[in-house]
Amino acid sequence: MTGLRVADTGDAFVVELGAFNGPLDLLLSLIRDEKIDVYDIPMARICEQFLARMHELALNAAAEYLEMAARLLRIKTLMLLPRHEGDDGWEDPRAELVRRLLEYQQVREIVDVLERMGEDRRNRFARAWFPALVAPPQAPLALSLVELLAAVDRVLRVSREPGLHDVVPRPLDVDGAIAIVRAVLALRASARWRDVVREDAEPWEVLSALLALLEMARRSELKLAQPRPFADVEILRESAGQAA
Amino acid sequence: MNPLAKLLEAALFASPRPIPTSELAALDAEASPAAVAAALDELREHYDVDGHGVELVDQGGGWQILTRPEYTEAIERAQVAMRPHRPSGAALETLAIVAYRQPIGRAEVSEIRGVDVGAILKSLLERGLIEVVARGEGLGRPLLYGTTPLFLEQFALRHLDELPRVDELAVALSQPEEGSLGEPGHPVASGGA
Amino acid sequence: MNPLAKLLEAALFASPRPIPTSELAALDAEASPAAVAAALDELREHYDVDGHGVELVDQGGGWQILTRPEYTEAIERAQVAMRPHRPSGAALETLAIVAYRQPIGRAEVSEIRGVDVGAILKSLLERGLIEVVARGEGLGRPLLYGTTPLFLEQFALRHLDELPRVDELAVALSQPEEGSLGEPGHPVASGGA
Repeated sequence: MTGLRVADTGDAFVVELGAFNGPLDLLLSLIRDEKIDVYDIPMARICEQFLARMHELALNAAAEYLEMAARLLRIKTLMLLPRHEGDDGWEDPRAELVRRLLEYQQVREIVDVLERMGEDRRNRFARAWFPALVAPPQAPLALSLVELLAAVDRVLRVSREPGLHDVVPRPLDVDGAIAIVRAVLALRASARWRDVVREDAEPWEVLSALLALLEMARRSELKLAQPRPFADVEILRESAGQAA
Repeated sequence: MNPLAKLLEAALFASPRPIPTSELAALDAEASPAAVAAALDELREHYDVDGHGVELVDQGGGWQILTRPEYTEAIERAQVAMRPHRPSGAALETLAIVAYRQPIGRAEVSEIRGVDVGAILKSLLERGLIEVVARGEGLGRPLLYGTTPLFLEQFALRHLDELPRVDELAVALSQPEEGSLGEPGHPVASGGA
Repeated sequence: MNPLAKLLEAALFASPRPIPTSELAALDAEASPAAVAAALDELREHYDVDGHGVELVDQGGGWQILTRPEYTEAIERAQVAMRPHRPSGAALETLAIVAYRQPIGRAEVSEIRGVDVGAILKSLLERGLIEVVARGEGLGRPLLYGTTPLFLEQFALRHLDELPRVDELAVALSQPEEGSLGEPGHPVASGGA
């Protein structure tokens, strides 16, 4: 295999992160290794190589690589379709792939520049000490009411969608729910969900009750138990002495 | 300056805290304690004799380079004199949401803007334009923000009621944009927070 | 050194970030732009000729005092200060695309890189290297990103213009208007389309 860094866990994704930045990166490295002309990619060979490397690097589960593999196979199939001599209308099925590869190659070139410049900068330290007396200067803000109102207008236009301005969410009433649970447990040592939440409870009431139970369990005021999977949860009164 | 003095200068500059003499010696394994002391003397003298804006001081458990006290005031004053900087659209939108929906928490503002506003709220707090006015109900009791008197002052508002109501916005916005900066009768911000 | 140079030195020492010339000028209301430029020259020359461990550089949108590279290793070895981590290849690719195509949305960046960049954009946002500069047209009004002044600073750039132009890159595109990255973009001043 190649000199890739493989994590102890054998996690496929870790391998991928250490080796390639994505399917285009893998494809580009294949093209370079095989000394292939980007403008005339032999699709059958590159497909085979791509799938082999994917398998070798355990990338079979990564959606982005799978998508690229499917794309390559499709182009390969299109290349096999018969075309007539002198057919002007024929468009090379590889054209889009070539464009993307070249564009990606540009990105890699810029990355080289950024890497060099970033390295230069990382070789120098800026001032790290902040004397307590002197705050670094900060320019005041130029504020205008018209601009503020324009911002309000922008916000309104952007967020007019699903009722952000019409719906006032009902706040949860955890304290209220806690009072209900306490009242129930004052009467009996154990209770069920239905004893503390009404049949026709609204979502905010259900959520309040749930948070109340969790909060009270945290404070060791009660214990939550489930005798077996999918059984009703039992709410048990915790005697004061048992509190953790 | 001799090479050791230059190295010490670079290290003192880069350090977030004062450096004791013993740690300074670790920068150059070859240097004797006497050489380190001599280099520190050279550096201190250089700053003093050559007339620098900074000086070398031995306090807080070690050596540090500090700006000279006589420049503190000018640096602080510069903050006020600086050309005002136009807030970003993101900052204005966040401020607008807080102004119209106060008291409001970070989660709600983030939801309306579709992006986390934690950093922007922090900078508005630092600018003194918003403040924590309450804590919300429910899980974690989130901090709720509202605008400050400085907000009113900087937008030349007497009261929040003077902000146009949402249904009057179109009218308010149709006013000429030119008036936004520096003209009488129009809100102008100046001076640091 | 002349008094203005000393004042500028003190201010530059006090700031961990680059300070633009305009803000330096605000330190002394009497000083002409020419005087400020001359003082900066004097300071830079002083550090170079006198042999200091630090130097004055003009990058990242302003002036900044930085340690000279030859001292980095010793400073790091003595654990006086730590160098920041080298960004990952994925982060650099994403930054490169945002720098050249700004304002640009997540979908477009993902398309060019061939992988989803949601998590990386988030981490670049958190590190202050990119910011939301506008919202796009169309469905959901996607957030559009651009680079920040901190990006310039961390890559030792004065302006985005200092990045190579696309026609200077080795890879030529057959249809430049269609597929190319375009020139390094200029940061968009404020949000709101």
